[in-house]
Amino acid sequence: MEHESFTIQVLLFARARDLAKADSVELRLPFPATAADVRQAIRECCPQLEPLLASSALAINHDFADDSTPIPKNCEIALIPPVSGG
Amino acid sequence: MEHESFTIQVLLFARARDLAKADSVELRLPFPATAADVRQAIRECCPQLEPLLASSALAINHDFADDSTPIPKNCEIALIPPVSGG
Amino acid sequence: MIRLTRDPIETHELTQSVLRPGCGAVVLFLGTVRDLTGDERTVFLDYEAYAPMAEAKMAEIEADVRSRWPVGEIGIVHRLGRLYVGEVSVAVAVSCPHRDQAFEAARHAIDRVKELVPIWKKDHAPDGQSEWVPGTPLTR
Amino acid sequence: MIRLTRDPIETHELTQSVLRPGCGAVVLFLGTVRDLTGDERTVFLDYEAYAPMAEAKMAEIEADVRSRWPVGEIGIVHRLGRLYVGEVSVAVAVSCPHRDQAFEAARHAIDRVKELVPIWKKDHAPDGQSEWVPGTPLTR
Repeated sequence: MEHESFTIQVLLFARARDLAKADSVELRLPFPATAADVRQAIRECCPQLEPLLASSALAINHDFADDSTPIPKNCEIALIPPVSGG
Repeated sequence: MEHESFTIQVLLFARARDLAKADSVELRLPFPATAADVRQAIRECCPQLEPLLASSALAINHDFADDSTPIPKNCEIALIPPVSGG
Repeated sequence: MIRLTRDPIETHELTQSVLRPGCGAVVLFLGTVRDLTGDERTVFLDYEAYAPMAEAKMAEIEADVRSRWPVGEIGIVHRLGRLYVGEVSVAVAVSCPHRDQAFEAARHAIDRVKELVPIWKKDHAPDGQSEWVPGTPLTR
Repeated sequence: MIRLTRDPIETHELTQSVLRPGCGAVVLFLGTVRDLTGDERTVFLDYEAYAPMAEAKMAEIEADVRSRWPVGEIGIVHRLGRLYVGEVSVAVAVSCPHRDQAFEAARHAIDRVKELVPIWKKDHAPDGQSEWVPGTPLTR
């Protein structure tokens, strides 16, 4: 039996966008998946983001996620590098 | 031998002016005199200022005075009730 | 810059006047006439000052703030005369390189203004009664 | 009131908008573009935001401040796009009955904005070099 999977877009900003040379990356994840799985998939698909991953947060539907946060099938996901507003 | 004496004006503000019904009071002091002597002279000449004296400061030439501060012959003296600016 | 004025305080000009390229933070404090003190309603306040001493004390406060924080510019303005509810009675604007400095400096300045500057206000209630606001005795 | 804008921040209108008859204290904080960071000279900064999340976080900060202090009104505005030295990048205005409340509330709001709101700035130096300002990792 094949595991169910789904596709997500991860929005990229600031230094993450510059490193990836893209506004977003598309990832394929097994279902169910957590934010930790998203991190791992980013690591595999975009090694150039590696130096930024540890200090970055993931946001799901405009809220910060923990590693254990589940990823809904239809959601907006973003990688949030250390913020420097103000 | 008569002691030397001199005359000072003490400027009055806010509640002090209302209580004394005057912008200033004239006092005759022995020379030399201190701010404590000014307080005592105010007490004697203007008993209506008594309730305000303990919480008020004296200013000599625009600076706050201690009881021991000497009173120069030509100076500007003011009674400063508790301030309420702002 | 320190100033006593009987005209409305130009808070925008004051704020603009403290901006400095080396300062990333500006804090402006405005004191305004409140409608209520406890249960007592205010219609207007009459402010009076012992003006030459008030200016001397405000200048001392400016110097004190500059000695404690890396101030780009500081402005302290107090209004005198009759002020109705909502009007600005005092304004302090400070610029510093960083925000912790600007917040601390502005707070210190307004605290000192309220403690040390010979200015008094008389509160006028809706029933026509008026009284001098008790204020704080000098502690120094 | 929270807002992201690409236009110059109207700091005077913001300040006026928080005045309330029951509030005797207003604190306005302005963050401006500094010419130097350490020894590094800045010509301009480019600010970008993850706008919908930035607005959501700013609204959360407004709600948090209102829950902690008796706020009359609060406004938080952040500018985006290219800002030259001296320009205002962020403004926070708060009114409260008393000054300790207004100072604490404004300080808390700007601290939280700098910690939680997904906005980034890229520093452009006189030699044409540019780099993203390192910023603070989220600690939440």
